[in-house]
Amino acid sequence: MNIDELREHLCATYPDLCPLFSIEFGDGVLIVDRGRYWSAAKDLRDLGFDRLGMITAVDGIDDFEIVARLTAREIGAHIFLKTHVPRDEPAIETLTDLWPAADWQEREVYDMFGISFRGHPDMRRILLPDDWVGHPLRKDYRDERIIRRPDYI
Amino acid sequence: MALERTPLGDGRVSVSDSDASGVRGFLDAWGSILTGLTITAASAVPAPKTLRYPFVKLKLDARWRGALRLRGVLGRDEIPLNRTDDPTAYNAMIEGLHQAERLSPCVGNCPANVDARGQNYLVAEGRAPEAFELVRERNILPGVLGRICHHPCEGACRRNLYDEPIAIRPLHRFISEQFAKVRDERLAKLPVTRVETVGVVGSGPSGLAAAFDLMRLGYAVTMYEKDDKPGGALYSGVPSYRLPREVLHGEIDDIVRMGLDLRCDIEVGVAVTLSELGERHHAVLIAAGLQESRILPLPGAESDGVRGALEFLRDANWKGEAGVRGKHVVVVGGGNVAVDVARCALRCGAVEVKLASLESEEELPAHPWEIEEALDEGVIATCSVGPVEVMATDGRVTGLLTRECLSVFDETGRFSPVFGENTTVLDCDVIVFAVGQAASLERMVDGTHVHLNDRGNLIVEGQLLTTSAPGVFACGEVVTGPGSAIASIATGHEAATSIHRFLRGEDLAEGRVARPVPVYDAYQAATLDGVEQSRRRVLMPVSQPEDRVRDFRQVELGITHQEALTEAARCLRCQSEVCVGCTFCARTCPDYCIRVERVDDPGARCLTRYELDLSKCCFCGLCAEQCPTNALVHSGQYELSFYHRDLMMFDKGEMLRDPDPTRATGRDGIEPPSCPVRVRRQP
Amino acid sequence: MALVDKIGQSLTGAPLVLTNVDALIDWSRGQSLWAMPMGTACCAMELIAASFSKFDFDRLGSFPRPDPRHTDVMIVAGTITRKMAPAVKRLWEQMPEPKYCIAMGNCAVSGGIFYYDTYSVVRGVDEIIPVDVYLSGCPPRPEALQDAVLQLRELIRSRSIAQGREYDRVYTLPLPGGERAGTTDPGRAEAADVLAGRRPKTGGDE
Amino acid sequence: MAIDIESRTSVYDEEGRAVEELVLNVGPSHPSTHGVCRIIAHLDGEVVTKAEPVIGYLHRGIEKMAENRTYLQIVPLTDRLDYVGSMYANWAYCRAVERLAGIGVPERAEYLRVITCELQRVASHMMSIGSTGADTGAFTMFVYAFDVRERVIELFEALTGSRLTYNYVRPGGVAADAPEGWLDDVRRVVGQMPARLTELDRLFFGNTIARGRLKGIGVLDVPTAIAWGASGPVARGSGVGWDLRKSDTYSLYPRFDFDVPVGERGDAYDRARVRLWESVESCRIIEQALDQIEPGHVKAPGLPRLLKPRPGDAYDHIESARGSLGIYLVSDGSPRPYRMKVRSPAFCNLALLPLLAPGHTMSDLVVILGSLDPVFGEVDR
Amino acid sequence: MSGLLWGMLFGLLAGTAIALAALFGVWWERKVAGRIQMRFGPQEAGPAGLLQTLADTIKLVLKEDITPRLADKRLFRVAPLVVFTPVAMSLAVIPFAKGWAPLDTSVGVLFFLAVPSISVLGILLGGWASGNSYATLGGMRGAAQMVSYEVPRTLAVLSVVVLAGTLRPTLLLGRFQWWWLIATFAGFVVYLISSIAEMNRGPFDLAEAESELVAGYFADYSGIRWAVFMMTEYGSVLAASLFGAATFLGGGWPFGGLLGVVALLVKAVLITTLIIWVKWTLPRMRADQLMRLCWTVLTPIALVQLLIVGAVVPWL
Repeated sequence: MNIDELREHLCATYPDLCPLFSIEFGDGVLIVDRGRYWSAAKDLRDLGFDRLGMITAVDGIDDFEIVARLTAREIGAHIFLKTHVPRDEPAIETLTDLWPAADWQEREVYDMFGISFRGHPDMRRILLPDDWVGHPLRKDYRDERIIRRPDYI
Repeated sequence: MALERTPLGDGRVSVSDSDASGVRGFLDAWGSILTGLTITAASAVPAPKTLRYPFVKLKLDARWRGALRLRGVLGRDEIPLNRTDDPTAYNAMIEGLHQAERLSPCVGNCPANVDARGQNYLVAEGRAPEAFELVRERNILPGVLGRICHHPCEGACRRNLYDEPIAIRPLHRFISEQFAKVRDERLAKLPVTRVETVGVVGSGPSGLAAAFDLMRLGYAVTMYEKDDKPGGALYSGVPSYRLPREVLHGEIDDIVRMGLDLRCDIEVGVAVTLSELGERHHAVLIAAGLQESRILPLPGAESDGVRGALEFLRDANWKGEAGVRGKHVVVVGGGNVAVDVARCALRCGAVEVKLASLESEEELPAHPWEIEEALDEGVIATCSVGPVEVMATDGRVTGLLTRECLSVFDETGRFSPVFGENTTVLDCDVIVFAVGQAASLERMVDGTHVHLNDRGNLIVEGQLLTTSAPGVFACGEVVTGPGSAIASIATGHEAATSIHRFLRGEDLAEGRVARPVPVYDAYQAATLDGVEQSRRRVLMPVSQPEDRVRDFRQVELGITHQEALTEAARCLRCQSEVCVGCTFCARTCPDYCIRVERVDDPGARCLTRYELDLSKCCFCGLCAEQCPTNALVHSGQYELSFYHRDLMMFDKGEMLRDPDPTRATGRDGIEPPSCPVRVRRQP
Repeated sequence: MALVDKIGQSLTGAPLVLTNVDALIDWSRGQSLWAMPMGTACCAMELIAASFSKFDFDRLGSFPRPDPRHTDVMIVAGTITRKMAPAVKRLWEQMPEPKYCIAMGNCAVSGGIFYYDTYSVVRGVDEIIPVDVYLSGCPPRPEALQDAVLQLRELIRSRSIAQGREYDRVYTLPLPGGERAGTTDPGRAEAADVLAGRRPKTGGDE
Repeated sequence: MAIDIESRTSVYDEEGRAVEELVLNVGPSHPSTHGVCRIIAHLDGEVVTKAEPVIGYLHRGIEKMAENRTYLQIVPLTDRLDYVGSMYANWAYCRAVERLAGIGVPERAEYLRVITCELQRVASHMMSIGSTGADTGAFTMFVYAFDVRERVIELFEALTGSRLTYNYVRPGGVAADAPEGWLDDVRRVVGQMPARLTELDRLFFGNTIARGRLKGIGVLDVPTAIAWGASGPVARGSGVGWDLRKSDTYSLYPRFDFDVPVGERGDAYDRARVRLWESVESCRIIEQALDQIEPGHVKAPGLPRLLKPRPGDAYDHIESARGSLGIYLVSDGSPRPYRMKVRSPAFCNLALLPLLAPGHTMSDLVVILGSLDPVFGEVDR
Repeated sequence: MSGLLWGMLFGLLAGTAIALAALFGVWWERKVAGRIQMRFGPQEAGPAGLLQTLADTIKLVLKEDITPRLADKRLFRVAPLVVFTPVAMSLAVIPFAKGWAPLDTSVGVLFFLAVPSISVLGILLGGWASGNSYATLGGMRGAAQMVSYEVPRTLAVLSVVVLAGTLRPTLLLGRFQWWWLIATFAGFVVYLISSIAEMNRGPFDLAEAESELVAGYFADYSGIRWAVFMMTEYGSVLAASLFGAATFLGGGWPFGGLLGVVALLVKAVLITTLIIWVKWTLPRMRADQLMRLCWTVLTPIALVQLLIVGAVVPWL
């Protein structure tokens, strides 16, 4: 199935997701509201997206963008599911109940960005020590132990 | 069964296997243990593959990325200059450098392989007259080419990768200006050491180049020019706002002072025949250039007001008046000649000048900087139109009927224009066709063994530049067709080599190499974000468009002495194996482990600091890859144990240590070379 | 400190005796440098390669033993993060004297490529334990590691047992179990935490 | 370290009987953790009741570092992600950059990428199989497998100038063309390889003790493998024929004829043997690539030194020795990426350990860990 | 009194012999393992690296002797001796030549089979006393394994005893006939395998499994105490090889006198090499597999072997 067929299929099944769908670099991108995130993920899973490749976040200064990449093995399509999480209340539903693969990945997002996932079975740091202060991949992370490499092109 | 693979179809193979049971399984099990014992025993029998390290050392691969070392450093080491005493050996030398990957891009991409790198080095060292002499070996008219060259060297300049290319062409002009000040001291007549003489027909750049090479080899050279002044196309075709005549004739005068016998106003074929020349000289070189403009055979092309480009330029250049004052001019063509014509027409007082070119604006064959200047001056570019008919009333031109052109080249890149339906009429009084030139050699070769082909061109043997008559050679645009001055000069040098070999009775073809030009890819322009102003290219000042359209004064005003020194110092001296302190290694290093500092006093430039923090180096090799000079290399050294971390800070002295495969010792016992104290020359 | 070192220190006034004894002891110590492979990252691959067919550490009498109690030289091969540092420190403490340390690779020497911009890397293992030989490379060749062992041998040879060993700086990474964790004691408290449902402290509390 | 924390405490089972439970701390420096992983294993006698991996001991913040480095300077960083197979991270990263910046790659460069990456697959799998041998005590197997790996490393050394951190694949091509005679060397080495691999098959996978140690250990069924996002030999060992080279093909892989080895039972044996036969298939691919490769450029011409992709994000992935390795790049139009995320297959596969370990003995725990083949540079990043 | 003196002298001799055997054994193992792994092994110290183990020993003796704070200190210190002494003692009954053994006793075979088992205690003690889970696990594994493998080992040796009709090793050596080699071949294999298991060597080195338990029961020992453990291991290899050569391979057969002693030593070295070869070829078994091998394979074979020599051979 190519990406256009995927769009048609998606639009036919879930008309409300249709206007949120776009194509970038050959992959489908679906940007949804925070409230629709979990249900959209569920809809996509029902559509055949059985593999959760990755979940990550991007610090967009004003808010965080959650990026989940899903793959439908049978139809050979990939899709990005994106949503935005406000900075002052960084929390969103977990996807572990849909794909257990989200378990560690969401812990990593929590570790690096401080976004907590509601309903996650084991929401704690994974890479950094438990007593670490701050979330390093946030753009406003400050740590006096970091020596900045001089900016020099 | 054990160790089986079963195809599952669909390109999949199952590697799961199962054990046998019962007695068979028992035997399998013990058999597998015996198999294992056999395999290990079999491995124990042959001699081990071990390297006995401290005693036997592995020969490392050439690419092994060991500790970084510098081969040479600014202020201590001279860079090699591309010069030979024997001009016929120059090309082979360049080829040798090319094979050894030591040819700098600017030299490689110049058709005549002018040593631009050496020029920049010498200029930065404050030795401009020497630079002039170095350049003159391959570029007989540095001052001229410094004004009109299309500088393929700058497109390949490594500096394009980082910011902007070196201003090689303006530096040519600068060195010629510097040389002019010391001309009387440095010019000497070249001794004639051989009995053979050579006659050269035409005094254009290619003929001069050949003559100069031959004079250096000791031949007496006589040059015949049909016009009253020498210079060929440079004199008749190039407008003087680009090339002032005193510069051209000054440089030709230098050659005459070195011993060239220049005879003007002698048209070969009229005043003297080619056969007579053949009797007078041991070899004859035809460097007559292209004399005639092509005029498209359109309906109405014979009307009054239709002109050829060469005639037009000749009028404009020699008389400063081309009969277009107050008129509307359309120039047909999109090449450099067309642009020249258009700009001359403006200077000759034309009210409005339009370029009518077949190609679209992006495809115009003229050099972009020329087009830009022309547009600045008020030339109107009408692109993607093909001329259909010259409209005339009473035999006088009133306009040009054109048709929309959809595409010029087909998929294979061949010229095959496709026209659309739309037509427009360009109203004008004068139409100048700048759509090509042709040689007119019929009169010259008449009655000789020199043959022309059907189209009136000389039949020339490829790179050897021999014609169908022995002892008669040809070079320049009669061979290459319309092209750049520097490409003509390149053929001149080749012709000189052929003539020399012919006169010595040697095999002409032996060891001659044809190197495709350009050798290196040109670079895309770099993004200039984050580039400090001090690293940018010097800006050639030009006169304002509204001023310059009024007369034929030079547009480019030249750069100052200080600017020239700074600009030459920007040169990266590619492949010279001498570090210039360009800091690109430090900028590229992902670990920020290199510190470079350099003193930039003109005349006493010196790398004062080069430090490598070996303890941070990640041996990725990006710095050595970036190094334009190849001075920074990975040595084969890998035994890098130290008793203290501070010893891992390699300073300039350690960096310059011979990268032999012995152990690094840190810094003890090595005196870093200090900067030589040089007498600063006064500009 | 080993008994012999104590004897050696008390015998400082008797150089004649010591010379021969020194030579023998230095020979045996230098000849038998069993390695504690503290391989954390890329350099560990070269550490492994060094003891295998092509390079054969065993020729030099050196081979890796995973147990710190049996080893003489800790080869720190790879990046040491803040989370890892206490473990390295404790392993070092568990090694019996005389013990040596080779910092293999630039990460262990100074943080190397991970010196700048990162928040979790210890900039050189000599921030936590004393290092005898620094070996640069990213990663160094196995031969380079063998060379480092030979250099360490030279170092051992140059030291008399009478001198003992001086560390030129104080290593103050705090450990949960007190200054000398020559025992397995402190872990128990952590384990009790685990069992009691409290989360284990995973180190890195600098 | 091995001797880090441990405790014996009485806990009570559902019926109120006292059960001696031993909490054994494996790692972070343990000979069989393949790097720096710590596993808190709860043992009932010798049987593992719960195994909790604690990772992050090699978390070096590469993703953060990438935000302050230009696109070219990140390539050496990606070398250090999966240090057993540096080529993969190089390639995945460069694919993402090429996608983001719209750079085309010359065909010869693609061939060289395929050849090096398949060689890398052999080298990486040899490390994995060898350490499976070492985990089960067959140390000589490790040595033999490493010897095969060493042959590949020698080739890489001649090609790239480094034994481990190659920095070879670059945005727009590869760093340098193959030196003269290198492709012939590859052909020679690869020609000898299948025989050597078959011998390893007989030595180790045919051995009754090894079979006893590996079979039925850490069984991963297909639904779990898919749901937990397993990829690479871990998924294929369970019979999931998910190989990006075929299922989501990229680069020149459609041009080659090769099989995908899969397991049927999903145990440690299948996973390890899949790796061995994948290496043989890699040799087939390399030979085909060597037949097809033609002279040409190895770098996209005229590439600027400083890449500045337009703002946007791109993800690209390749099949590494450990599974689908993806790089997600976000650009804000500056010469440095705004965010780089490494989708690490080893990270996802390692998450399966708590599922697979319970019920097996302590001896099997290290085998299961080894069969997941984690490389902690990539797990922790 | 003379017995005591003799005993002390023997103790000294046995200690030296084991030390020498360990020196040679370690060197030989490293050389053989090296060649199997396509490398050289020790090379630098002395000719062909012969002095390598000497250097190791001197170094180990001079190393710091750490007693962990949590260890049961007395047990911790005594455990290496408890392991070492029985193995040294067991050497006493080896019949080096026809009619000569350091300790010529009528129950010599039983002595040899029984006394080394005492080192199980030492292993258990050492493992427990270290206060370290790995060591404890290793000690447990070692104890279980050694106790189990007593059975097939004893049964295998019994077949020779039955043939010879005596438990006195010297006599046993004297009565050797060449066809015993064939008749007791299966017994020899079982003896070899169970001996390897007894001495905790690969593929049965679960107790010290490097990849699982780091170093097993001696994980917390350092310096000379650990050296004693290592010496014990090579002492047992020596003892098992010598005893196997003496019982199953006929000692000095077919030579007598001094040549016979040399022949015995050569056979012992060959058996040692075989043990090393096996260790460096095969993977390690798991505890349950080890037990299964013991009870379902080796013990029945040993029994069948006993049946053959006891019930079938007399009928021939």
